[in-house]
Amino acid sequence: MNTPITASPELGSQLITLCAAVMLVLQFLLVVQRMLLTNIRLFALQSLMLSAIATIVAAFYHASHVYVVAGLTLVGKVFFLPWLLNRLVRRINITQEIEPLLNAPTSMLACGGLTLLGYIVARPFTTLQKLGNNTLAIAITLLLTGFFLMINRRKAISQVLALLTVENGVMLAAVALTTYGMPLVVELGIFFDVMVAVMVLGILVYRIRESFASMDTSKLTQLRG
Amino acid sequence: MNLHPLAILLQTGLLLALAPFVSGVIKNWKAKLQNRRGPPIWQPYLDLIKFLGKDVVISEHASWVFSIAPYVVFLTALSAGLMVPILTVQAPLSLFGGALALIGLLALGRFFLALGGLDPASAFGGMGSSREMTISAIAEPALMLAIFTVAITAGTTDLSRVAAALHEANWQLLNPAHLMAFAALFIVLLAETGRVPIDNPATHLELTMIHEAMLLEYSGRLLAFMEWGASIKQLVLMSILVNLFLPGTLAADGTVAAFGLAFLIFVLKLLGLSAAVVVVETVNAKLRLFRVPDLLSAAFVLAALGLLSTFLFQ
Amino acid sequence: MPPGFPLMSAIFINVGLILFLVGTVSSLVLQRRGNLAVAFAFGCSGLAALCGLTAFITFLVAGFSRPIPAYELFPSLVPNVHFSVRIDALGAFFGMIVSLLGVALSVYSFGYAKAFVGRKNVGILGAFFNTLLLATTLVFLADNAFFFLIAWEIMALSAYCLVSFEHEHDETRSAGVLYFIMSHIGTGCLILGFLLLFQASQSYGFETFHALGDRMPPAKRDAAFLLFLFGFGVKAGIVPLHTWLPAAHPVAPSNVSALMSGVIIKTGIYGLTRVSFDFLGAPPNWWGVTVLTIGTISAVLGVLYALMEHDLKRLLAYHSIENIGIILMGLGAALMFLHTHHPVLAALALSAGLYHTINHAVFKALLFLGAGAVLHATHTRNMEEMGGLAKRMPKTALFFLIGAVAISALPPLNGFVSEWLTYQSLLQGFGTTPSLIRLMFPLSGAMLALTGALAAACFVKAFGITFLAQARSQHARDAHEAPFSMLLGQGILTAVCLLLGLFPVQFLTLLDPVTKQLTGEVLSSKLTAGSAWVLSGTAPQGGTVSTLGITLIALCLSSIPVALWWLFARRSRKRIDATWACGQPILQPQMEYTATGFSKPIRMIFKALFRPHREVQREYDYSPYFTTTIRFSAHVEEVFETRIYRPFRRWVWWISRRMRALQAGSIQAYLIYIFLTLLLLLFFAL
Amino acid sequence: MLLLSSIVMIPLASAALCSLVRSHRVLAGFTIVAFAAELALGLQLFRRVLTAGVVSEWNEFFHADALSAWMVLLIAAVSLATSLYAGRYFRRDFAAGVITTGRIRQFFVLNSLFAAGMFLVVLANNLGVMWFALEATALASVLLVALYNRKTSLEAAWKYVMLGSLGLALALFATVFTYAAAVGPHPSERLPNFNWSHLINVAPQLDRRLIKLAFVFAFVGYGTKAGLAPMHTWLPDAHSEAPSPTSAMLSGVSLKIALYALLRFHILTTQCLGTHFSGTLLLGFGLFSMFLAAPFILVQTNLKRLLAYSSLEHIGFICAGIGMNTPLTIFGALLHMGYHALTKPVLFFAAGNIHQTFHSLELRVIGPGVVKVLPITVCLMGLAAAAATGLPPFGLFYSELTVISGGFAARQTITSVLLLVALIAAFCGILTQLTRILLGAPKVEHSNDSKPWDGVPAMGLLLGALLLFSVWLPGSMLQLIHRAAGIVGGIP
Repeated sequence: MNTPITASPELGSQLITLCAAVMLVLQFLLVVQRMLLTNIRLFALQSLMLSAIATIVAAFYHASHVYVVAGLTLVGKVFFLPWLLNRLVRRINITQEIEPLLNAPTSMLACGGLTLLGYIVARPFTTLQKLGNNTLAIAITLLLTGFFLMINRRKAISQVLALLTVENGVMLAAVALTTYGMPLVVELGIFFDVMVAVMVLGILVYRIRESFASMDTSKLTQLRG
Repeated sequence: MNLHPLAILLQTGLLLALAPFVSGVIKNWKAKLQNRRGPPIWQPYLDLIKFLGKDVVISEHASWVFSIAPYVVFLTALSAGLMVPILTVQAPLSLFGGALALIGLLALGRFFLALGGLDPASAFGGMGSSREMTISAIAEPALMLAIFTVAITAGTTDLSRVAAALHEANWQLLNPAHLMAFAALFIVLLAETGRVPIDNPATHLELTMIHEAMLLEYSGRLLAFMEWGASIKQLVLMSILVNLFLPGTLAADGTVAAFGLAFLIFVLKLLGLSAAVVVVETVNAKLRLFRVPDLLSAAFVLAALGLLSTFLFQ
Repeated sequence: MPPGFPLMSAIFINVGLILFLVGTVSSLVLQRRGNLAVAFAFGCSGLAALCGLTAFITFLVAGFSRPIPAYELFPSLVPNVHFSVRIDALGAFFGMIVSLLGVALSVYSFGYAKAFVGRKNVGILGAFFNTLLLATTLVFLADNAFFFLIAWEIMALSAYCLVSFEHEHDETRSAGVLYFIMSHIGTGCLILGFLLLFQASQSYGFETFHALGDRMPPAKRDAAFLLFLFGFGVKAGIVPLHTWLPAAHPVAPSNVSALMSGVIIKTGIYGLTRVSFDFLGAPPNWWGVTVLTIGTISAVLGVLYALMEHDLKRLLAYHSIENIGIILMGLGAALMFLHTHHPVLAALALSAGLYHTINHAVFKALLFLGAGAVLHATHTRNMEEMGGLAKRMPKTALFFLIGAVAISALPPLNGFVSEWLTYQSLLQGFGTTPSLIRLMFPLSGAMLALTGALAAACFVKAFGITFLAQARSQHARDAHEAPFSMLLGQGILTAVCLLLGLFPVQFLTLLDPVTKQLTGEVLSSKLTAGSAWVLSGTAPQGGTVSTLGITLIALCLSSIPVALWWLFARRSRKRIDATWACGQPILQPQMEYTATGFSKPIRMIFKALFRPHREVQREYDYSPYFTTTIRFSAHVEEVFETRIYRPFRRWVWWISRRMRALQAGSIQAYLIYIFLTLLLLLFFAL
Repeated sequence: MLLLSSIVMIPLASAALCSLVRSHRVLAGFTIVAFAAELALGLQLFRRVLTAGVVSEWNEFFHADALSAWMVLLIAAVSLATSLYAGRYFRRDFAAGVITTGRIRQFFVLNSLFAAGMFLVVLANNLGVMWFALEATALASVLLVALYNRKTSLEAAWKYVMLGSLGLALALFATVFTYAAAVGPHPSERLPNFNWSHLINVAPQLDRRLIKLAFVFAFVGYGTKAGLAPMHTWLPDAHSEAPSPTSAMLSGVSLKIALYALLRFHILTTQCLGTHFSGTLLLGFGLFSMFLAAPFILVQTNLKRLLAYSSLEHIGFICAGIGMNTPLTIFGALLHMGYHALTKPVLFFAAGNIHQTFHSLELRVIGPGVVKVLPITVCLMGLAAAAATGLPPFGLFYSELTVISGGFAARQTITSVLLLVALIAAFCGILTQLTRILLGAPKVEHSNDSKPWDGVPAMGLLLGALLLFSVWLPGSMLQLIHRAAGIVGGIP
């Protein structure tokens, strides 16, 4: 290991693991929580953890450009997106998710299974991850549970949220696996993409709400065969 | 080998002369067997002459096909007859065609006969043609298979060569293949010449007649040639039977004596066969049309057995 | 043979091909000006066919048994594809057939297509007519599998467009689709077959395919044979792959029906011959047995179904199936003889088959042209509405009658000659093998006899009901004779029928190169007994026949009736009078025998096959004994359609409908698909 | 001159310009000029690549090899045809009052962005940038799909964007894993080089398990975007609801661009793990897509969905051809890409004309006898359909036969047979359906089309090119495709 490390890497690693674990917990809460506004807040917190991880990486490993990532995440995913979604929710005044396909206990069970799967998938790569333990596992779990969340929810907004948690998972993986995150240009590109994506989704959600008088995506079944 | 004009003329004359005689004989003997006096044996000759002289009445709906049909029937039967060995092993026209050509020519005649039956737009003619074509169609395989049986043993479809081959092979008749083929051909003969139990040449009852139904609208010389052609066809088929299955007696050389002898024996054989036909016609009733296939398929099976036995006993 | 002779025919062929192209383009360009388009299209096709005819006949006369070196029609700019053609005896023989028909049909079409001018776009008709002829010629000339398949598919495509020319009728559209689908499935089999050869030889060239089968593993060889049998069998319309044929041929314009029944289905025969005699090497016994069996079955069933038809063109289409069967009998026997190493007999059976191929092409085309003329005059294909046409269109009637006699294999016409050859080969086949297999020969011979007799019955019905007696409908009553060009087209084919019938020995010399190429034997010398006018079976003392002789003798004998007339009937008069109508005042057309009635005995005898069912509706005023009107209709069941094709089609639709449930519109379901795929692959990967 | 960057910039510029003008004609004019220029540049690039082998700019930010050049050509050609068609198409829509000027401008802007994104995908050297560009195309096309703002189009757009961005998230995972593999086990101060041109050289040294995992994610992710079954479910919805020009773009190139991205990973994987793993996946899912498409075609009730499923079948064929992984099959597959890109837009344009005439896409409503109403459109559509079902003399017959015979030559007999069976099944479906609507006599009397030549230039351009290249493949183009096939086949 020829990595020049000044501050104690263990500490950083510990902190990162902690934050990652918190992200996972938040994800689980998202799965069971049905109030939309709460969901949005939970997502904001999750993103906050993500930016925290980025900051830690930047601080402990002198990767100055990762600060930028952290900052962007903070601005975009902790403040801007939640604000945007809040506005949307208030505009189309829908407060809570209708009954999901699977009820809470079952979904918890399913997510547990998916977590297990995430660990199985990630196990071969434990040697590869430089920061924290099992962050990769958590990242993959975030992906799978986010996926599950998308399937399980019927409101357009909560599906968007689920998609965003998947994005968080990607970021986590990027940080966890690759020390310094991706090249800055890529990070920026990805970040702005997510922004645009959410706006597009917002527009669509709004239009759907207008023309269908509902946001229940399971009602969108005109196109068949 | 080449053609002898004399032989052709002779055999043509023989066919023309002998054909009405055979039908006359059969009519007469049948009557006798049924305790009737019946028409004299030469009655058919008188009929022909009478018909030839009479006016012709043609249906208003008929077309040219109606008027040419009798000549086609007559000529095909006649030229088919020239391919059959009657007095000598060497048939005058065997070079121009054997069994297959003969069957073909008879079929051509039947083709036009049936058309002639349809042409006057009467229901009877159509009925007759339909039945005629049906029966001949299901008779055909038996006929062909029987011919094949003989032809295979002789290795040729040329009737003269077949006769010759059987001539040399001493007394082939005991060969089971030949017996069965003979039986099959006999049934086919009954069918082709419109005899009981397939058809009744004597009847004019609308729903039972077949051959007569087609002739219903014919008159005068057209009728004459139709009748004559039919009887020639009957003679041809009979002489195939008698000469292929009892060939021993055909004239070996060209001397007049030999010819005379052969002629006498030939006539005797014909009379024998006619007697058989008469007996069959008398002791059997006419079959329903849809029972005829059973009889003919029996003939087919016989021929097939014959074929099988050539296969087995070689 | 003079040198540079192949060059000559090559030049002629190129000119012909170019003319076909010119015809296509010009008739497309002129489609707005109907008559002009007709003139250009069929003028070009006629000339082109004439060029082809000269080329192929000169080639065959010169007797090149070995192919002349292949040359590129035009340089290909796509890799692995070479538009190279070569003329060899087999290709030339079939090319001769297509060119011959091309000439007659073009002449006929001048008058026939005029009827469409203004009603439909004749430009399209002419264009695809030329394309079809072009593609078919190229099929016979192609020198590699790639080019062959291209020509083959273009042929199918243009045939489809011609079949659906009158696409306003639903029947036409569905028939076209059925045809194209089955032909495409067949093409798929051909592709696979050729690819198996390609796998063995790493090349597409027909040169390299020659006798390739001997170097292939037996399993693959048999697989290739079966694939080819299926693929070419679909095109040829063998039972049970025939269902498209009676659907597609009748609905096409009659000149096209003639072309399809005459030539297009023969491309299947060509392919089968090419493959099994040229490519696949020494055949195992079961190939021949299979082909012979299929041939026999097709012949009998084809004619039986034909008898049940009262649609004139469907009847003719079914007869194509029958005749394909007869051709295949010859080919199958030839394969069996090759297996038992009797090259001469193989040559005999092969030439029987090929002879029947050209015969069928000629008289079937003739009959379809006749049917076209009748259709043109009466605007119906239903024989029950015809009758009495012999008086209104005598020339057409005469031509049709000659065609009917020929197809019924009656002497002295060409159908008789080729079936006579088939009989001869079957007869002598009995001696070729000691095994029980040899019983097949006489039995299939008997079936051939049955076929012939039934065909005769069928054409008595076809001609008798259509042309004889009195007209059954107003259409038939005001029918009129066809225009000159249509009569000329039929006349040409009639003349060819007579020539092929009366001068078989002379024609057989044209087949020598083919038999030499495929079996190594030259036949015509062995087939003449003494004089050049007598045809003989090859065996030391096989039968002999001389159609010309029979005709002459019959002519001589006709002096007898004349003489008798002079003797007895000089003074007798001829009277026209009404037919006896059982005492009714006048004979109504309804009292005539109908086509359905004519074939009823056969329907009853073979009811196990036909499963006939009838509907009778009678109306009466006061007592059921005095019926005022009675309506009778009889149907037969087409076993293959109802027992194989329809259930299969239903099954496919059922499956497809079921599968649509996958795309039910719920995004959750779609997400689940992706999710499951991901999980699956994760397991697969780790 | 900066070739690659200008290729990416020109569409952006035209997008910017389009956002300023209002006149429909000017909008169309701008895009036509722009894409004509693109085509010219594409040919230029094609020449440069043939001579230089690889072209790169901005210290390798842009990077073009034979494969990219081939793609650039396809995109440029299809975009040009689309902009040729779009102007007239929207003018008719506007006249019919189904669409506002604002939306029309929106279309032209987004269309240019869409194209720009695709150009960036094929020219980007950095896998991350490639991902970013692909996401950009996805977003642009989503708004295009939703352009008409009908209920159904919104539904389609929603499904498209959800599934699409989910797939792209997965693809992003793949990118991250690849990057991790590039970083390697020994983290160092300097950022590792994440450029394709670098990766492909170090591929054999990369961590095998990571690459494998990356490929799985890339396969599902980019596969979703490329419409491989069973991730294809958004495809028929989007294709049928988008305005016809967009459907043409989606089916003509967009699917193939996603496939291109997938191929990059495939190449990497083959370099690292050998051909077996990724090849098998491509082959299996390709075949699955083909066999899934056939029954849906057979019982389809909507014209554009029918065409969409046929695209699914073609994509499946291309994947299978590449998956068989012999030089001949890959060559055939790439060629097939090209021919399909020239064929499918024609069908969608024709469908557009039919839609505007009959105001419906339901086969039942269009009913029999379109040929009587729109003779020219139907004629061209028939030709294109014949081509799409692989009938000669069109090139797809040739490319299909090449792939299948390649399979035979490589003793992959069963696979080839399956391919052929699927092709025939699709043929039967398309023939049955199109005959049902195109031919025959119309049920109700439609007013014969007033402007029969609408859209003919675009269709004529593509069909002409198709016919030309069916009988004449220039040696240089062959060389290009062969090189591209070499790249895909892993021959450096």
